[in-house]
Amino acid sequence: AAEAKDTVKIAFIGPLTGGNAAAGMGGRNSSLLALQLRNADPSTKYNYELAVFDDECKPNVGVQVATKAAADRAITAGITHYCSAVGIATVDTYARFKLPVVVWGAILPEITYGNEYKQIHRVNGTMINEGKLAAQFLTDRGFKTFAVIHDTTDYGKGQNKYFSEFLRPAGGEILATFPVAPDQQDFTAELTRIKELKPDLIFIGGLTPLGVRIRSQMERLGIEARMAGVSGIMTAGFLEGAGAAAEGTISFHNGAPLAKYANGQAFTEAYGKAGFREDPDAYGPFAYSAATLIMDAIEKVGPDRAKVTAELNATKGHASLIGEINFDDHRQNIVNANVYVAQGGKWVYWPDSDYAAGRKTVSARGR
Amino acid sequence: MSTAGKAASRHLSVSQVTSGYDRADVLKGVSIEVRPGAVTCILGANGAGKSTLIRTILGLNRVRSGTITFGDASLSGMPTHRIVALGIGVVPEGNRVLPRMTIEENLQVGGLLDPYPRRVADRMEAMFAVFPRLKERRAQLAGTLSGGERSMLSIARGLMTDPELVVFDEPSLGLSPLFVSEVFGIVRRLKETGLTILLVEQNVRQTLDVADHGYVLAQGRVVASGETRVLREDAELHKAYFGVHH
Amino acid sequence: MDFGFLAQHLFNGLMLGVIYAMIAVGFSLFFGVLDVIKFSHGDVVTLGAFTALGATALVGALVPVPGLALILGLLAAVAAGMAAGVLIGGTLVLPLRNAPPVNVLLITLMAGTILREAIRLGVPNGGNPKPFPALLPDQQITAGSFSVGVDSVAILLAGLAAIVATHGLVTRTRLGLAIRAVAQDPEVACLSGIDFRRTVLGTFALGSALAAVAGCMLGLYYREINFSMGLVLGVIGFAAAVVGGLGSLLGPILGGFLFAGVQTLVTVSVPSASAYKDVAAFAVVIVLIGLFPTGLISERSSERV
Amino acid sequence: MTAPLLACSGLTVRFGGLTALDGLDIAVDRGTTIGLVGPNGSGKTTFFNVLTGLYRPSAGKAALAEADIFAKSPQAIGRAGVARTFQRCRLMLDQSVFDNIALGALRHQDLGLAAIFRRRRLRAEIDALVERVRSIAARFNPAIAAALFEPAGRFTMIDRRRIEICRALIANPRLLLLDEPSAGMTPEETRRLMDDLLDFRRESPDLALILVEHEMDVIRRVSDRCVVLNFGRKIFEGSFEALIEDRDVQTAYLGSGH
Amino acid sequence: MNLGPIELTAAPVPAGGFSERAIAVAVPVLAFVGLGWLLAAEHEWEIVAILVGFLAALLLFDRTRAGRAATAACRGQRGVTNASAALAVLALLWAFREEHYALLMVATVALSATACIGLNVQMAFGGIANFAAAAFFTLGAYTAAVLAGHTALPHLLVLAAGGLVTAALGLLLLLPVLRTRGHYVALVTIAFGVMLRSLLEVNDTLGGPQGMKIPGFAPFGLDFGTVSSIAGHEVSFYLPYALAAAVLFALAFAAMRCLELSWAGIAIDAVRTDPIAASTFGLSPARWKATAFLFGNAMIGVAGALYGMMNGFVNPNGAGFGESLMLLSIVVLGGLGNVWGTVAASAVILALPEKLQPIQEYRLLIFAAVVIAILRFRPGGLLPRPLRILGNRNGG
Ligand SMILES: Nc1ncnc2c1ncn2[C@@H]1O[C@H](COP(=O)(O)OP(=O)(O)OP(=O)(O)O)[C@@H](O)[C@H]1O
Ligand SMILES: Nc1ncnc2c1ncn2[C@@H]1O[C@H](COP(=O)(O)OP(=O)(O)OP(=O)(O)O)[C@@H](O)[C@H]1O
Ligand SMILES: CC(C)C[C@H](N)C(=O)O
Ligand SMILES: [Mg+2]
Ligand SMILES: [Mg+2]
Repeated sequence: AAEAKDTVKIAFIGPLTGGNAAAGMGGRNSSLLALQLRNADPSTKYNYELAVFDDECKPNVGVQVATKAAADRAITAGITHYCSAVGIATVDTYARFKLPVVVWGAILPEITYGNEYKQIHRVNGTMINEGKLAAQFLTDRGFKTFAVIHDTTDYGKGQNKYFSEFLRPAGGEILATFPVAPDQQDFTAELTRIKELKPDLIFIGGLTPLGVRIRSQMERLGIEARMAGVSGIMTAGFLEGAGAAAEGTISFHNGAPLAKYANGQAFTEAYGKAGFREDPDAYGPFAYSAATLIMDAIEKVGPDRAKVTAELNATKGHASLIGEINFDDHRQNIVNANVYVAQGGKWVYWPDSDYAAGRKTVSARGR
Repeated sequence: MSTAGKAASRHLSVSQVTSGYDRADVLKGVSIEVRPGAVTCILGANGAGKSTLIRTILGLNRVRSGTITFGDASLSGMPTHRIVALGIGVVPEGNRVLPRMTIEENLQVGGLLDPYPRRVADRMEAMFAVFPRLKERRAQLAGTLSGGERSMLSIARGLMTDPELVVFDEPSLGLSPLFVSEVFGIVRRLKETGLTILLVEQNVRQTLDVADHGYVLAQGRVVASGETRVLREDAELHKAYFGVHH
Repeated sequence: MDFGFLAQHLFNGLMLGVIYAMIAVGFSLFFGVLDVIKFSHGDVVTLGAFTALGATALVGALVPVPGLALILGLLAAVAAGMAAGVLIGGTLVLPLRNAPPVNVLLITLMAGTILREAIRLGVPNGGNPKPFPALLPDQQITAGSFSVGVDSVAILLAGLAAIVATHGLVTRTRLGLAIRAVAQDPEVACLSGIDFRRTVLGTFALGSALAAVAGCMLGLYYREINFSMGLVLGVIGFAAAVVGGLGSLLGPILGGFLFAGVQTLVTVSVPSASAYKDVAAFAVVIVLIGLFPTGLISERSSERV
Repeated sequence: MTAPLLACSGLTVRFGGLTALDGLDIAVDRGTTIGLVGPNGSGKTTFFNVLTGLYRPSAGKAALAEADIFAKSPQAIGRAGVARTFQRCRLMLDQSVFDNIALGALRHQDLGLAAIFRRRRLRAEIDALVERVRSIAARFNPAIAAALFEPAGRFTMIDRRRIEICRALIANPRLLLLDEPSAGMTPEETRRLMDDLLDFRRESPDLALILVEHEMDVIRRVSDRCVVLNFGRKIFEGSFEALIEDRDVQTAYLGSGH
Repeated sequence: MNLGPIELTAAPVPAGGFSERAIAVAVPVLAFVGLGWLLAAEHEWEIVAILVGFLAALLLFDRTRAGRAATAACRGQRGVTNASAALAVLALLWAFREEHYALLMVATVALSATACIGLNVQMAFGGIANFAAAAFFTLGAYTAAVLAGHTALPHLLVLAAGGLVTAALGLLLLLPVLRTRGHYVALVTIAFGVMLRSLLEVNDTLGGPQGMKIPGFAPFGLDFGTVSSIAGHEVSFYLPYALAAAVLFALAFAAMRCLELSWAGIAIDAVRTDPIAASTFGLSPARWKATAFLFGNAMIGVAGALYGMMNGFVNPNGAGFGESLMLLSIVVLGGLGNVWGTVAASAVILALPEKLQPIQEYRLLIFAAVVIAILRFRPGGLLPRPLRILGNRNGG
């Protein structure tokens, strides 16, 4: 019976206030759901409890809460960070306190590849996957000339770096690159310049707010070019914010649509039943899978940080909501990104879209 | 100069008022009567509480106990802007002006209570007639005026509405002898037009000459009062003003 | 670059300038009457935008008459703005009158945080940007490579009108006189029959109403609003107000356009440096203050010994 | 006969169109007291303001002990031994009376940053100054001396002016400028003020004093020589007796009253 | 640790009765017990209880005669008060010796308080509103990153360098700051902060948005990061950091008091309240404003350097306008010019949001509400700046 089981604490850390709260709460709800489902199952050895922390997407706050979580003996493992800036700032802390964590949303490569810490794992992919696919796919569609707008956080800068890196060999040309502040409101100046340059496509390296503003202001200036963006804009927020203008926007995201996952349907239903106020958002499934991955490990080796770390390190072909989890030598899950397109107010998996079927077109030659 | 045709009719009476500043009481149960159409003066050494009394009447300091009435209106607890709207013109202590406004604007502010711009303009001219210096400098920022010029301006501003009662707190501060007598001239003329006047001055002799009635304050209490003829000879007054000896 | 694009940039700059100016004028009014920095000002802009959004949605649902939605939306925004202004002024700013000015800054800063967070948590999915309905006719006027929406032009004119009206109100009427009097010596003001409280709150209402209108304009122009848009606008508005000079209302207006000008110029001239546009704009600010210590339109000195 | 302590010639100050001070020549010897009078707005305070470097003159020269004044900054002039009071009180109202008066004496203290860490020496200096301040204050109003560590804002206008006078005296200046010290005082208070000033005068025989006053009794008792300004121009210089007889002065300044 | 202030009392400490001394000992001890509890608190009700108790104490202290007497006692017995505070802090640290997190918070509070002392010197004394405090704080950290990371400079010198560099960069602002005042100064500093932040982020020479890693603080070759036990007791490696932070605070505190209780202190106040009067009495406004500004900046920089070394990294986010406002909030909430107020406020502003973690997304909302409540009920901030009493109040 449940009361007989002893309780194991798992930490969730993400942005619950400020600009990225939407994604953060999606992640929190998803992890919470994972624990609830697990606790409901009588066959488990332990009763799991989620300790939630807000990193405000600020590195110094992140380090504080990371220390708090890591220093708390009762906590066995962590589902950590959506913001790269925080994710990268906290790796040392986790390593120092030997707390095994699984990153659920931050996609900066250095978080896993930039160090040798055994404690740091990541279920979601990195910018490298997204950038590579983006360059490939877009050039294949016949887009030749690009203008890039990216924010100056490490997220935007990284996305720009990898995209441009892969674009050159793929034969695309970047006419101009506009680094902008993440909280910038007005892009008419940038977009007017772009209008002059007449690129085939505008590539956005930033988050939803940026994407929405740029998309809406492209409309306002009557810019013909198409828009594509990284996973930062692949959110319900973008569709809602950009409204009708969102139609036809392409995005690259290192995860398949829920429907494509074996248990996607079930997740969606369970999430709905749990009655959360916010939707899971693009990275929810990763948070969910991180949680199940950790709990499986604990079930197997018990609530011991060292053992859990070893167990997680060895993860290969582990079945989860987001499909098989395989960690490479840097404990980075090998995922390949997918292409999505905004169609009829939804993000549609490219192969299933009217666009792929040729009913609608997003070729370089206009609408 | 004041266009007030009708003679003043309302009594200002302060009875058993105590008030003061954050810490201790300054006024300890002061009572005075200001008769309509007469000049009442308040004398007393520095720190006696004259300005505090004025401020309390005008609602700038809270009445802690006692009552103040003007005609049949009770002033205690009434906000300052409503009190002056009853028809009280004020020349506050320390020749205060609105420094970042021109002389002209200062006078306009003084006339804000009057809805008719024409009347305000006329009264401004009247003031200029009394203080030609102000007229020369009508566009000068008040903050840059000399001490005496400030006093002139603050007097003029206090007379911009046509009040029934005018309260002066040391109007002659920093004025040259010529203008000191001018100020007392003004007080006389106002009195002739039937206004009520409450006057605080350090310039005892001239004050006693214009005033009908007077009170002497010391340490926040009324220590002497009466017709100025009588008051002239009062010992308390001499203590306060000319030192005990002589 | 051909003339069309030049015109385009000019228009963008103007638009940005008007919005900055409207916010800056608000700041300037608050300085004018109480000499306080009201840091919740930017968030009042946001409040205005979201109120308009809600109101229009509501009206649109009940009686689908486009013009009506716009008007009611505006009115609602103005009402909300004024309410916020009066509330903040009356319950937070006036009670702190005798405290150091920075204390007012802190308390209004927190008030702003509350507004912001309340919007984020109160509005469904408030963390995400929201589309703002196109309530104005949105055909484009196109001349070669230059194209502006009819609505943009309307918004621009509306903004200018609002600014001019405010300026008139403050310089031509007794209210203006009262505001300045209260600012310079509250006691003398009261002794001249001015109602201190009403004047101050009136000014706060006026400034905040302007901000709310600015919020609506932002929504109509960018077709998108989000709960944190006030933050940056607040800082820029403050900067514009101060660098322009707090002596007269012309200062902040000038400052607003200056700021917009610099930002646009940097982006246009060196695209790759557009990330430096804030660096540039604020560097210019520092230099300008160095050259004009009391703002571009500085007050006549009334200092005297 | 040495050169006068203060020698001004052709001193002119303009504010835009207005000439506040118009070719003024004044010489003040050590140990003398000048009574400076004149109608409101005749340039008395302005004269003080140029002497202390707060206003720059449009023309003219002024030398303190043969050293050009206008080459100096206000603070340099202050350190050179010119002290003044202001017509409108300028005190630090929320600081203690002692701090306010001590300000006058700072030019004699070691203000180097290293000095703030030499606590013992500092303590000795402070105790010494406290005593001086107390004795000077006691002379003008014992009540002030008894409340040296109360904020200056607690005192009435008159006491504030007294504090300002103490601040100027403790600087023991060579040239002291007093701007209407008796304004707003009762005759009795005025008399006491004059006594105190005269005492101080006797103790520091070299002090040169310029006194602006509208109170003729004060001028009569305190000043060796009188100067009358009108519209920034010097219209009279001489003894007090001569002054009250002078026609121009009567019409321009005294009026019928005297 | 800060017995310094005993000599600091510019006047011989009046003997004072036993009871007076007892109070002077008790008050700080109680205060720090409260702080300790706040840091250890687990449940919401505890937090609420502490806040309420705290405000109640404030009320008692200035609304009741006994309270005022106690305050006076502490003032009169400055030395005793400081000593007792010092010991209380040491005891607190020892009690938390194994609590990594609590110690991290203590150190953070102490370092912010140190920076805020600097800010106090600038704002309360010099009257210069500095809205770029966090930017300067971060500059200190960046200096540490460069020097400790890429040179062999002894770490104590690195701290000093942090202060020097920060002060030096302050010089850039000096011209505009000295030429103007009030809101115009505020704008200059705001502009500087925003500028610096985006510069650090956009330009990659100092690590760009990701910032730089900083080696741990290792004075005299003792690497704090490796400390795991003291005198046989197991301790968190944050203990030495917390100690260092406390010492730094004590030094800053002593320096500030030295400045305030000296001729220079009067000079700076005079220049702030009335530059004209000050200059006619021989003081150069420029000199003294500059002194206050640089003095403050140096403190901020040193604190920033140590903070950086403790965290092991620094990046542009720390320099943001929001962060600057937070430091400013501490100074204002504590009461301009009152160091103890600053300490209390640092605890509130830094620990409270963290303690509100359980209510997750509602944290900011509640936090803001609490601050507003405090200010509404104490418009001047928690503790007012005490009147400077140079010399001996009751007669020679
Ligand atoms: N702002 C203030 N705060 C505290 N106490 C004050 C304040 N103003 C005046 N007092 C005290 O109130 C008492 C009376 O002051 P008040 O100004 O009424 O005297 P007064 O008769 O007007 O003197 P004066 O002839 O100098 O104008 C004085 O003892 C003074 O110390
Ligand atoms: N900064 C200034 N700007 C413009 N005008 C000024 C300025 N300072 C003084 N004035 C004018 O210069 C004239 C002389 O002023 P000043 O203060 O010297 O007169 P005063 O002799 O001191 O008069 P009072 O006896 O009233 O103090 C006045 O008319 C004044 O208005
Ligand atoms: C930029 C962040 C807010 C989001 C993104 N997932 C990241 O990796 O950082
Ligand atoms: Mg008085
Ligand atoms: Mg004068």
